[in-house]
Amino acid sequence: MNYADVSWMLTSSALVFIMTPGLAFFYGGLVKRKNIINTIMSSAIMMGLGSIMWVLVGFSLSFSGDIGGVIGDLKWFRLNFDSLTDATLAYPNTLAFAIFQMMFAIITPALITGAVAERMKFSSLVVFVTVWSIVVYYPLAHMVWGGGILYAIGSVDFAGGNVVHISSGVSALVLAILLGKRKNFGKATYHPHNIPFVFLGAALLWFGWFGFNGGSALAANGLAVHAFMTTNISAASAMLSWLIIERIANGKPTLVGASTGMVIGLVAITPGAGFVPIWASIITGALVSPICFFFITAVKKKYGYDDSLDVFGCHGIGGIWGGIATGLFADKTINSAAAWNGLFLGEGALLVRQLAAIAITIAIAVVGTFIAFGIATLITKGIKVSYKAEDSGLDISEHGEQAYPAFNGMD
Amino acid sequence: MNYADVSWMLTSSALVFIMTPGLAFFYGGLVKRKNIINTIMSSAIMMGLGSIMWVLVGFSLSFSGDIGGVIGDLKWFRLNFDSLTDATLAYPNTLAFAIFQMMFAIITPALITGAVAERMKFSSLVVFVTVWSIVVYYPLAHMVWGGGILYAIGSVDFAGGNVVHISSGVSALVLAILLGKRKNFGKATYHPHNIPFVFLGAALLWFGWFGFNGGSALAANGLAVHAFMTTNISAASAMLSWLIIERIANGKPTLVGASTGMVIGLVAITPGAGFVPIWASIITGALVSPICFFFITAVKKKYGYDDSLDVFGCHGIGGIWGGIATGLFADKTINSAAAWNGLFLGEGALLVRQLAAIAITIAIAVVGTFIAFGIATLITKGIKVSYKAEDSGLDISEHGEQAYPAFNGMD
Amino acid sequence: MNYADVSWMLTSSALVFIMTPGLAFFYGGLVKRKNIINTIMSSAIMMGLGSIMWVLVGFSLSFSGDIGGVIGDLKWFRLNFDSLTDATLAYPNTLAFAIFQMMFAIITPALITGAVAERMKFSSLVVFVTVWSIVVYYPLAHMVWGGGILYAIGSVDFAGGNVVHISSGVSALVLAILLGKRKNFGKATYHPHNIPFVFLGAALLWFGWFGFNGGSALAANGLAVHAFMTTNISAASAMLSWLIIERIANGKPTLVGASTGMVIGLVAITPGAGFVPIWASIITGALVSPICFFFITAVKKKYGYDDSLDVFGCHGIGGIWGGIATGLFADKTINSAAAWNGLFLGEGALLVRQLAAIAITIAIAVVGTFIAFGIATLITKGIKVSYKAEDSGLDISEHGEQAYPAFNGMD
Amino acid sequence: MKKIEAYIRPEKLDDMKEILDSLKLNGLSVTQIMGCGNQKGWKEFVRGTQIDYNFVPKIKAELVVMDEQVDSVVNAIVRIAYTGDVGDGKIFVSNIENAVRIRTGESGTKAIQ
Amino acid sequence: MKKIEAYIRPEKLDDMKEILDSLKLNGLSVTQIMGCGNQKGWKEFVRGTQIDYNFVPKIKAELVVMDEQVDSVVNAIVRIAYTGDVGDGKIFVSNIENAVRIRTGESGTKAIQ
Amino acid sequence: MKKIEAYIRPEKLDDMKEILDSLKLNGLSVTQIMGCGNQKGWKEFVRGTQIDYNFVPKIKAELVVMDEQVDSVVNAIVRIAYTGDVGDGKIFVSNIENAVRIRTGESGTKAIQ
Ligand SMILES: Nc1ncnc2c1ncn2[C@@H]1O[C@H](COP(=O)(O)OP(=O)(O)O)[C@@H](O)[C@H]1O
Ligand SMILES: Nc1ncnc2c1ncn2[C@@H]1O[C@H](COP(=O)(O)OP(=O)(O)O)[C@@H](O)[C@H]1O
Ligand SMILES: Nc1ncnc2c1ncn2[C@@H]1O[C@H](COP(=O)(O)OP(=O)(O)O)[C@@H](O)[C@H]1O
Repeated sequence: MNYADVSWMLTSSALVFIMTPGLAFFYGGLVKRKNIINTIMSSAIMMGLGSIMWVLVGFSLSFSGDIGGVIGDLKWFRLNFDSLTDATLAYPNTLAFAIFQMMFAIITPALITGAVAERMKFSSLVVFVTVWSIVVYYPLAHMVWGGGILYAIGSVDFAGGNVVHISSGVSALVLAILLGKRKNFGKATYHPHNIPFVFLGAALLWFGWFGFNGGSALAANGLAVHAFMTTNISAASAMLSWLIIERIANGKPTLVGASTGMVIGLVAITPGAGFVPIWASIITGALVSPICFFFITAVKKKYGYDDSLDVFGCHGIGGIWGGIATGLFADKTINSAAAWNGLFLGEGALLVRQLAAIAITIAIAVVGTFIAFGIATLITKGIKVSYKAEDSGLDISEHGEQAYPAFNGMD
Repeated sequence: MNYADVSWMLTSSALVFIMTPGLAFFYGGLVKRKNIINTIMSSAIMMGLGSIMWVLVGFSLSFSGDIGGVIGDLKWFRLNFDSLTDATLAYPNTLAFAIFQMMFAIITPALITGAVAERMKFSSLVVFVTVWSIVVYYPLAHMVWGGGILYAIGSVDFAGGNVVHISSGVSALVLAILLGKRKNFGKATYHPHNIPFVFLGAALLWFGWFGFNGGSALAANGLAVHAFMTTNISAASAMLSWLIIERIANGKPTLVGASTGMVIGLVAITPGAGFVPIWASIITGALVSPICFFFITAVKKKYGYDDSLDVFGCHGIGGIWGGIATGLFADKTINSAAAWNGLFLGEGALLVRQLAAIAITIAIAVVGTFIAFGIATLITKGIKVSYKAEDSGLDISEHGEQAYPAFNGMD
Repeated sequence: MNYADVSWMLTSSALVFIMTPGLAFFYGGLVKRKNIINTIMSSAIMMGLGSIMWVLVGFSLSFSGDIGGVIGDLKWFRLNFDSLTDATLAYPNTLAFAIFQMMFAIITPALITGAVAERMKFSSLVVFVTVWSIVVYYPLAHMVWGGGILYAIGSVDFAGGNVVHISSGVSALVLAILLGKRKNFGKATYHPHNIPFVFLGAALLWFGWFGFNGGSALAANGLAVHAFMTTNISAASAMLSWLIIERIANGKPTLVGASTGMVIGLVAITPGAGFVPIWASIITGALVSPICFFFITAVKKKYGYDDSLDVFGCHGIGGIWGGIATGLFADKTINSAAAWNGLFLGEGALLVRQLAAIAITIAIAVVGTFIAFGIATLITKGIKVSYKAEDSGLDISEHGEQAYPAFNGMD
Repeated sequence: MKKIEAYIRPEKLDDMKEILDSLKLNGLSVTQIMGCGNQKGWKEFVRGTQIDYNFVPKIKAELVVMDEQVDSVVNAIVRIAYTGDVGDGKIFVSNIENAVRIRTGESGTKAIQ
Repeated sequence: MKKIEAYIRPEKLDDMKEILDSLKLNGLSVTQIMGCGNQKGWKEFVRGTQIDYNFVPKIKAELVVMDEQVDSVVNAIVRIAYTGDVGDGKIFVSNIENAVRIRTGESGTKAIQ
Repeated sequence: MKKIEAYIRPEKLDDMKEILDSLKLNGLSVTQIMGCGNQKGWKEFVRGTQIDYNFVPKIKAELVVMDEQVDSVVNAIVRIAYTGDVGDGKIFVSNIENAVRIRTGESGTKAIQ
């Protein structure tokens, strides 16, 4: 890592950092007015909790040593590895890498919280994400990027399709089902109360994603440039295809739709950003919208689970598609970290491994969510707020605050 | 381009990217509550459309080859130039440059949309910006930065005074006139409904403009540093002079005024940021406010055209002044890309060429806007919404959404 | 300074820039609806005023020459030092450094304005911050970073604990007392009217602070990486400890609390970010919340001064704690700019100097505030708005604008 | 004195002001409301899923006028608020027993003249 | 005709719509208000300092109905708005002298049928 | 029972609460409105161009009280809302035929005691 890389890694880290507040606005705008504080808090808490846990144990469990290909050890507890600040050290033994990765450990559990918005106790949520980080996130980060089994089998995941999106999306689904539905679910599924905030959040997510994917090259090199471009193109393509679907299906293109399209386009390109050619990023983005649209409108309706803000439909399904797309379109000449080309270049080996990695990720997420759910239920004696609290809104019941107290008449 | 340059170019690209959402908030806050979704969408759509068009044909038409000094060819269709990701390649044959330039191709058509806010059909707008990109933007980018005639005659444009601001500002005026006025124009010209959003947008624009101008040095060098400083100073100076004018003319300095001043200060320094000395950036900014203020309050009133958000008054006039100011203050010792000094250093040759470049840009913008307007009218059968749609607001009529649905009483 | 450093310094400058708009939203969300425009304007004005003053005289007074260890000279008036744009020059003789420092000169006076929100005349505020910059800020910047006496005695201040936070916090207290209370003070101390804006502001502050502290290494090196990490960790730690306090004291963790915790965690680590080890940043952050909470809830109540948005409680007290913490935890192996280790590593010399520096900073801030207050009172004939203006809100009385004019019923 | 309460389309608000001037009325108060009548609300699609909004935004205008002005005011409101489509709104008239102008302390019809 | 004004909890709004359908009423208008009654407001803590909010958010529903419908409507509202806790709200009934449907010009009880 | 509707300056809202306490009233509802009366709105300048706002923000306070309380309440409101400048507002009194407290089902004056 040279000094130009330091500059780019720090910039990328700052960019990934701003994604969590972005997510808070993306989610916060989508909920009812009386629940925006709680929704923002659910993401914001990770900025504190995720950082401290990462420095104490997370980075070590993810990147120091290896226990059975599944998790690291605690040798780097408190980040006490040698030459802490030597910016020229190779990965992963460098603080810049620890910072960059920390931002991923912050946002991933925050993603889950969208599925349980408007009805989960805040204290339960805090316990849940703490346990989930330990039993799902650190192991997955280790398996994929820390030399664990998903790396060993030869699957690739450039910036976190498995680690970040499939893991959070699947966990979101499981947790949403375990938690149960909102009181009025079905009657009034959605109530985006502030659509400009939804767009603000989506725009900050896109902005930050340049660091998320571009920074995952871990250097200011051609690969970073390439990933930057594929990231942008997939987001653009998915946004357009979502709007076209809306135009056809419902007559009118919406801003919530455009924002959703952007985000799932970014999700879909995450695993392949540094592996697939630019033309493939157009396809990856163009197809993620119909796939997710189908899950959100048809599958969710059919099974009737209450994934409040479609975390499974967007991140779970979008991430799975992204993992598959990487297996279809990867090109070794772009990044030799892939041992095989994708199916479109005639090799099936990578695709098989991508599917295996997805399956393993899903399994870990499901099991881990049950564990974290169980512990949270025990410690906080039930994880759901009362119907009365749902009625008055979680902002009042959980935080004693109103987002816009002047709204009804006070100055 | 070395690795430090890669770091800076990617950072600059991300900064320019965030300007389009910034613009969406700047414009969105200035319109009526019932039109903010449509106004945001008009900018947001370019994040999708502009990206895809750029990768497919835009970059190639702008930077590959040369046809008559007016436009490039399609050899780099789909960005298939050699050594795609070689970060060390010289400009323009590098993906980092293509990314950086893409962000300009996104925001420029978005600027126009402010002039037609609150009354243009969204489908017509989509057709318009598509055609306009092809007949106005790519040619101009080619002429100025791709070795075309505006380069050949020796005019200079550091970061897009002609390509971005004059082109969009003049086209905005023409389109606004062709489109016709809002129903209540004159009665209630303006209704900024959310001034904090206006400021949020202006702040993001200023923030992003550091990449816009600073990145136009195409390297992390002294010229980038210089352009960064002149950019900041012109914005600061214009903001102060606008507030002083307001204080004198209307008694009170406003936040819409401060935000407007910032933006036109940024516009005015765009062509000269890497050519004029710092002291000249103070003057460039200080004078752009009275010039634009005069156009917005007096000229617009006199002629009675409905340029909803003063795109012509801000970007057209501000850009023209910026081009002239470059001819006045340019200093070859700052950037040898200028073949002559400005008038203040005793040479008139540059100023003459700047004026010629402005005139050519205006001509292209006018003609191109007629073409794009004609095609949009044909395809979408008229480009204006009905009076009824104006009444109920374009958010409902064009997108079936309300920005703040809880506003009137729903939770 | 090499090209990688240029890239990082420009990026950091842009990040610090966005902190001032961030502050505007942080403060703006905390005031009543009728005062948000005025509150935003109080920060925004510095983006203009602070930039121009800096280029004309501020940078010179801070960094050119030395008069009695207290202030610089005017030799670099208008930034006319040699080799203006030579990016490779050593500090401070480089434009990149002047840009980076400019952003600090913008935000520091803006911090003060939170203490006088909702009742100070805007014209008086403009005069006050102008004078204050000259009599407090430039001297302090010179004393600490320009080779003046605080540097000479051997105290350290990595990114502005004294220069930025103690100076503004103490001045805020003095000015708030001189100005007098709001009409309804005591009855209705606080009225945050838009808590999502408070969080938006806090998030932008945290984001920008990576440049504030990380950039203060003045290079893209290991020290920048280190400061980036300590910054993040202290913010995270303070956010968590504030929420724990709220949970214990009032039963519920709030988003205003989380946002406040973030900001004071960032304040506290500012002087020590490049001096203390990571474990110490956890402690620095964890302790700043109880300390500030005590001052805001108990001390402020006892003395009854009206520091509207707790600038003294957050920046003054947080900055003092940060200066002390640096004296406790500094480690010479991290940064040899510290001549001694902190008390925890067995040396008391640094702590004594930190205390002396704090005392000197306080003295300068108090005296300077009296001077600036006196001049503002003279020039603008009283600095407080009438009770009637307080009633109708400063947005109308000072700026003739309403933030959300559609709020009550107009579209 | 009578109070006239008119529930009308929001976009008609601008025209209400003209009524005041033309009929030389003294005052008017306007509230944002959500209404539901023959016009049954509208549908939005959020991520492809249909949401029914039962209530549509309306404006409620309140005017207290003297008895003899009622008819002309009601007629004037009908004139400006009419579009012929469902959702044009309703006007209700009720009795006001007393009025006080705070600034002067005047009461009765004097307060609204 | 009578006007029924009900000050109820915001979360009960969704249920109000059902009353319309079940009682075959013609219209309803809803306003956001801040209320204060036996329920004395609530406390918030801002940075550890207690703030008293005197007013709690409520919904005001206005329905103009025919005389014979008053009792059934009032009873229906009581039924849906009841929780038994302080703050359930109040219903007021007053007289309406005339009504006009803007779209058709009909007046009297026809206007609200 | 009578309903008192007071259209007052927004900044006077805080003081309204005191009336409740001092007169031992039972409840109060407040709405944000836009008003227009002798105070003819105000001008704003947006980018140097003058915009006329016809309506000024006001607060509408509604109190239902017993007949014998009307005078003292009206007087109290006049006292706190008075500034002497145009725009102080108006108070209207009308008749309420019945009241129901949802929580208890009480009706008539009992409902508002
Ligand atoms: N009976 C009623 N009581 C109160 N408000 C009503 C009543 N009927 C209608 N409204 C109000 O008038 C608005 C328009 O009514 P609607 O029935 O849609 O109009 P129309 O049938 O005259 O076209 C409604 O949205 C509601 O706010
Ligand atoms: N006398 C009144 N006049 C006007 N509004 C009232 C009156 N009494 C109560 N309200 C409204 O009803 C709401 C609920 O009243 P409250 O006294 O808390 O309910 P309850 O005693 O029936 O539980 C109040 O917030 C207020 O909006
Ligand atoms: N006739 C009326 N009907 C309804 N509301 C009124 C009427 N007259 C005044 N108002 C309300 O009272 C407010 C203040 O009235 P205004 O005439 O400005 O006060 P004043 O003349 O008493 O100083 C207005 O903004 C409006 O909301």
